[in-house]
Amino acid sequence: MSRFAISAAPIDTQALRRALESHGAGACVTFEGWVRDHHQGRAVRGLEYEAYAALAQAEGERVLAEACARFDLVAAACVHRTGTLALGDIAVWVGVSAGHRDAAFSACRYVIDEIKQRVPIWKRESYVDGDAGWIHPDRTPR
Amino acid sequence: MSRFAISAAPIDTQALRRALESHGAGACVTFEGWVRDHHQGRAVRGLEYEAYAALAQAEGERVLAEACARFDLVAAACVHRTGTLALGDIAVWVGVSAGHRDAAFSACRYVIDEIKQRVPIWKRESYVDGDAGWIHPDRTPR
Amino acid sequence: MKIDVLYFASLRDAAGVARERVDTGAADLGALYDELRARHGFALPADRLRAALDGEFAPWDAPLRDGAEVAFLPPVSGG
Amino acid sequence: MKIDVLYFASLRDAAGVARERVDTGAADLGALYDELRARHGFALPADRLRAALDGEFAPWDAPLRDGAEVAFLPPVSGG
Repeated sequence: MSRFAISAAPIDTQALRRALESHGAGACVTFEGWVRDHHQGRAVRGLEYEAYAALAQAEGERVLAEACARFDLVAAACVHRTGTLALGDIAVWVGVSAGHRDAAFSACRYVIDEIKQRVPIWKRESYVDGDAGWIHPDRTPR
Repeated sequence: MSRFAISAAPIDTQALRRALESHGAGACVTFEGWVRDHHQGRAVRGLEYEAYAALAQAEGERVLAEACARFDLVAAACVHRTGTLALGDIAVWVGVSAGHRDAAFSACRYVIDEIKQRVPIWKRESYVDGDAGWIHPDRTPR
Repeated sequence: MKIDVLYFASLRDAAGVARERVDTGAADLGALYDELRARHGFALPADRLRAALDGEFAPWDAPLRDGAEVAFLPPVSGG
Repeated sequence: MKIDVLYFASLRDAAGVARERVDTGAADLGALYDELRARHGFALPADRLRAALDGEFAPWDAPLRDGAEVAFLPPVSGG
């Protein structure tokens, strides 16, 4: 079982976590990305996320399918927010369950790393000084 | 902030997770150990955990303090159950928050690995076939 | 031929629209981006972008056809 | 001297009690375990255990004193 979603509403982590449950699973690892009050030395006031929804959905599903193929998982899920977020809000949630913790940790890390590299979602940071801008990390596209 | 506890009651993961929150944190990783329906090929019916409470508390606190010293964390917590557990119950919960995900993943993994190696807590498995026994893994004590 | 072009993030801000229909003779995605970059003054060179054609990632030399939907994707920053 | 000894998990099952007060002349934790292992028939050799003295881990050659609390800890299996 794997599920990816883009959500304009706050992420219901409890419901997502329950969907990972199975009596065959002994380990559950979750990752939450939170809106932090600073980025590269600047004081952040809030964020906005925009997605190319159709392609983000397809690419997010591919990432989860890859995780299920590479690691011995019971279930995996990921939800990414769009829209306006305040400090402390959950921007992204990843959860996996597995028989053993090695697979659970590795898969959870794999999913968030790939999501951040590949899924067409963009962050616009608003700073306390009134400035704002889209974040386009300077790395070679893959 | 770090907190370790031994609990005879079910673990309130939501309250523990909220206690990790901080506007300075951008990443939160949690690990849950669940009671699995099989172990080394045998069908498991349920578990019982027993702790040497005073020493488990001291050793658990040491593990969390080590994690805070080794990794750049905002907060860390761990709770381990004692008593009788059913399939699917949470046996142990570890949660950490940090500025960045590298530290959060590494610290969460460190805590659960050390807890399992060092903290004086013992598991007694009950099997579907009616047998039961204490689990004493055959590894060199450290 | 007519191509629907989607813009996101800083490209959307620079183009002033999230979507536009362009009439072009560009042979492939790369040529179309060059044309639109000149028109809108996009700061990002093609080698920092990925391109998508009809909802899937596509190489820069993918040929265009009338009615296609194209997106130029700045470096992503989700998560 | 009198020593309070705590037993856990399989050692508790074998001893039949969770705690007992023993009167011993054992010089250190190792000698005390040997004595109690012979009495109760513990299956686990000392090299698979850790010992604790007054609530903290202690080496096998730690000396005993009257009134001490000692625990012999089988390989742990929490998590």
